[in-house]
Amino acid sequence: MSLTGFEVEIQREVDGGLSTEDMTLSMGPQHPSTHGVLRFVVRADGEVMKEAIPDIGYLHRSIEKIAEKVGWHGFMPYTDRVDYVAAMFCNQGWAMAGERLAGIEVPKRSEYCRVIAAEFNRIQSHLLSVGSMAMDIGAYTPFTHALREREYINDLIEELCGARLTFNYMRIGGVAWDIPPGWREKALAYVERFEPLIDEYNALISYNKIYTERLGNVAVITAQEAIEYNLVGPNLRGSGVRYDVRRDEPYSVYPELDFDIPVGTGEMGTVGDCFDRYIVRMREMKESCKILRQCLQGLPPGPVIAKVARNFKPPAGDCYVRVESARGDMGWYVVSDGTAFPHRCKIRTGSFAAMSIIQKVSRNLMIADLIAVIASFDLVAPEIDR
Amino acid sequence: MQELVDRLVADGLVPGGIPLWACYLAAMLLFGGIVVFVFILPIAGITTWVERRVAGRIQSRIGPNRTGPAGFLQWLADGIKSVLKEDIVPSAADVPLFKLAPYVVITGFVAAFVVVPFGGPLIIADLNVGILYLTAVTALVVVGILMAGWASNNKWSLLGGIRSAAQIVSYEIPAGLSFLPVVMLAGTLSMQGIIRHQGWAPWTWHVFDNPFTFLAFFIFFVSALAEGNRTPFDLPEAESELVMGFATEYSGLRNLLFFMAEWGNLYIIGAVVTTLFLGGWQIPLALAEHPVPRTVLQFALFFAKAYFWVFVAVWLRWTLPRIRVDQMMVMCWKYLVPLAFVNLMGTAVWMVLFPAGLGGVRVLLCLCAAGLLGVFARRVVFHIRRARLTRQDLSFNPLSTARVIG
Amino acid sequence: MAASDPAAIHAALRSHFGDAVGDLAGTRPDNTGTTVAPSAIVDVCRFLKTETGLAFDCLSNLSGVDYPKRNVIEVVYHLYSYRYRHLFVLKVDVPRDNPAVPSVAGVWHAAEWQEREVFDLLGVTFEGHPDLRRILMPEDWPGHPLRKDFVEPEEYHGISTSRESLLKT
Amino acid sequence: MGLGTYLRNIKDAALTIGDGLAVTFSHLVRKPYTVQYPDRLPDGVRVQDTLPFRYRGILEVDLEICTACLACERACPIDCIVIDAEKDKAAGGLVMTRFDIDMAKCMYCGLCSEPCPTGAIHHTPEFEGADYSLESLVRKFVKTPVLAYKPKKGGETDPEIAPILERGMRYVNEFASADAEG
Repeated sequence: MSLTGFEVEIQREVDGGLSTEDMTLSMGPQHPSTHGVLRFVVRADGEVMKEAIPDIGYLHRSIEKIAEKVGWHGFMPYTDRVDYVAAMFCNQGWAMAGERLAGIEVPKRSEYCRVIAAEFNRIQSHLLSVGSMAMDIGAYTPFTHALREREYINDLIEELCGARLTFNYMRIGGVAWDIPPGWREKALAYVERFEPLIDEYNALISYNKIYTERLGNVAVITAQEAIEYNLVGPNLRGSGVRYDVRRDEPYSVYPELDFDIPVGTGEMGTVGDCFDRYIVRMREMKESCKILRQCLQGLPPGPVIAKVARNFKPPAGDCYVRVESARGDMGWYVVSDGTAFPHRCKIRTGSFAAMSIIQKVSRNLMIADLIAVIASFDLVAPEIDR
Repeated sequence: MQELVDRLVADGLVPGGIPLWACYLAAMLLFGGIVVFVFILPIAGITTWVERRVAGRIQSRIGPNRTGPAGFLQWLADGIKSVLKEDIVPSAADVPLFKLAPYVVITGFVAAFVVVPFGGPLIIADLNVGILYLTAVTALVVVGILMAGWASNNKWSLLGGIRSAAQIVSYEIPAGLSFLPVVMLAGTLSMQGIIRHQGWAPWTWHVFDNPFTFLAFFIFFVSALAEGNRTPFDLPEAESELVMGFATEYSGLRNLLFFMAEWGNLYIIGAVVTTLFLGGWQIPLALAEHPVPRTVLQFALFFAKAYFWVFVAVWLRWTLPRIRVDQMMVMCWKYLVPLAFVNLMGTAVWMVLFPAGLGGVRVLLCLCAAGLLGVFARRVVFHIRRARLTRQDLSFNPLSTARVIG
Repeated sequence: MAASDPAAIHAALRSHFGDAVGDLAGTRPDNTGTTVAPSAIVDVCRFLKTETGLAFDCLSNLSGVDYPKRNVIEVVYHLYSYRYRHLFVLKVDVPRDNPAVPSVAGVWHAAEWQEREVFDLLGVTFEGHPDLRRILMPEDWPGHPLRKDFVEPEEYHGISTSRESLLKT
Repeated sequence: MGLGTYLRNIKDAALTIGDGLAVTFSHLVRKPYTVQYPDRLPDGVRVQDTLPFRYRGILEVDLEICTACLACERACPIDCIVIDAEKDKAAGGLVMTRFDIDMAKCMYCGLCSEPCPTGAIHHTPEFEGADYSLESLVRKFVKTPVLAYKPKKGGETDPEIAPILERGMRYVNEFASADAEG
């Protein structure tokens, strides 16, 4: 029986005269809990899945081809659309690629503005991820609380750069707007207000027995497998690998800031299960608060953008920039041929790798677990298909 | 109800010649009709409104407030909308079964109201097998859901139907086992009898009679939730996994019937729990001599107690995540059933050792329950203080609307 | 030998594979690497992964770049080692008309999907790949979009792919 | 599964669910956060007025101070701005006959308002752009052909254009510039 491009052979077993048959379900692309347009062809025996074959490409806009058509500055708003849940990191990736190719030195204050905007965006992205994960497991209240806190950050960033989701805040050579007067105090007040709410969220759902029972020991990925499949970010740190681009391949002003890297310790099951990936995100939000406090207090004076020609033509060459996005180490391989249009721009994202491991991880899980696994990888459809 | 009819016949108010059984039948139908159309349908509707308002406040939003005062007529609007919506029957569905399923579920739900004791004389039929009849009738809901799951010819609905069959049937066992201690104490299966065995004061209630019935109360409430498909057991229509489970293909009036049964079931859970464990409609005799105000007071008290447990079920739904299918079975067979047996044996031994029960233990259990509530209240205050909320962030008015903008 | 600077890595490669490995090129640590002959790429990758001193256990990025002027498609491998925290770039040039490269899916699982993407968008076939199918575009999509000479079809299954701009008056 | 883990599971379940219930109950007594846009706002308050100055809403062009330098048309990555301007000796300068922005395609990225020398093209806090037909989403700013503005060396003197230019420059100065101090 073929399901649009999937010749899935049906296994029939005849045990004790009773012939049973696999059930083939198409979950997605329009399904309440596949985040965005993802599709899985699930071969299941009743509730227990034999295999879930991912089928991607429903949100493929070929952003990499668009990069070759619009110029260096023109591509910046498109980078917001690569991962619209954490757009600041994509802006930062493209800006750093342009700066590294042309050898532009970015002023100190703009680096601080970038880190502040990026860390706020990381909290936003993690809030959406933990909120929708709780909703996939069945609890609706944590989602609205997470979204309510996210709304405050939306307002802050709206005041900073005028947009709530697709920011287009950074430019090659710095940032487009300086911090408005009075914004710093508002941001600090928000961080003070937000930190205790993480503990309240934990009390509400993270250590709830049903929640830990649903997530503990589900889809365990060892450190070796995670590296083998090139998992990155919270998915990698959930498996116990203490690696973070901000600290191991330092960029921007992260070396001057002190923050530590939360790692999965298998407290509710084994290292590398769904709960570890989830709890690493919760703790990363606390770290982001710590970083934000240091950056907001230590904001240096000075210009926020370097002198960059409007018709920007970097010398020919290629560069590989790595940014620690909310979904892990995002690789920007950009090739320039000296003209005003980039020759090639390849974006390697965390969700793409996480999606490729689902087929292996989903063997004899239950359907309800597949939903938990998808949520624990924090997949975002545009990042997979680009 | 029977004495009522007998007294009427005796007074000669009934035109002659009508045989006695016809009078009973007419009275039964009349009273049943009143209960269904005046009480059950509005209660099922109002519970949806209460649930959406409580869910709103729990999720720091408002809930429906546009239709009627504070959105009170929202349930009426939803009902009319569902009736007017097109009622689609999928072409490949097993049509007779598909059309029959919601009516099986509704009969199972409405039939349960026969034994619900609203007040002293206010009960449709005080069957002497009361609670047993109720357990049998609620099992009818499973048949309806399984029919719906199978007939929709949709793999997700099939999964939903099979899950609900496993869930409701297996949770009948702990529910049955945990109301047996109460039946042993009261000595009768009849609902009115069970209530009459308890007094109005908390320490005379069955829940505080001995530690085993105290535990039996919690087990009964949890398994009643499972039978009503309420979170954390809403697996049959798990939105995030099975889209809408068994009710995916239903629309229009049939869909309304399914969900009216679910919300109405909430009230039945509250009513049964109040009858069995919390003293039903018992009020101190001194309060009202004349039967009419006494019955009204009894009705009001019973309604308040039952509706508190509806609120608790709603509150649980908006706090807890969903259990997985195999965990649900493990919880039933490895945790609830053994504990229910322990309670059964415990109560039996307790009744042998202390035929009249121990007053001291009853008061002790009351105090321990009060202590639990105290610890809970302290924990709530801790959460409020930790979130650094100030006076004007709080508002105890359940219908309070929005903060000012900006 | 924990060689963390690219020159040592390159020397080790040159000593093992001779002229199958080109010379070291690159201006910054993030783009220093060598070109490798298509036939030797799998052995080079397996050597880089298993060699104790190098331990490139992660294929960070695999991308294809179309150079019409040089009439070549360049498949670029960014390899990274979590133990020694160093990066190395391998570049394989294949002719544009029928590009074919042995697949490294056997060495790293991460390569499986990334090679499928390069096959889908640039048309480079990877020999020995376990399941080489188009991953992003529909199965019957004409042509490979990321090629410089790709002409977008007018319509696909009856759906037109362009919309007449509103600004024309 | 020993008796120890059996009892511990029950204890964990009871405690953690109880704590979760305490959190939700504490929310029952908190004020909701909903802003009842659009019809139940405090009187006299328009949501648009509460938006920050840099909010990127629907584009607006002040033709009085537009110099027809076509910088915005070049900067837009989607080419949704079209300007027709011809040299006209009689009128003494550039005359614009057409300045259209296709708001249906615009992605509100703000790249056009950045290079504008006088801040003629800028984003307004207006965001309610719903409309019945796609064509009406094309905003045509030039009704009758108008002479392009020529910035004067010593600063603007004409009392009618000065406030518009001053407002325009406020938008320009909002953007970061390389030489500005902290």
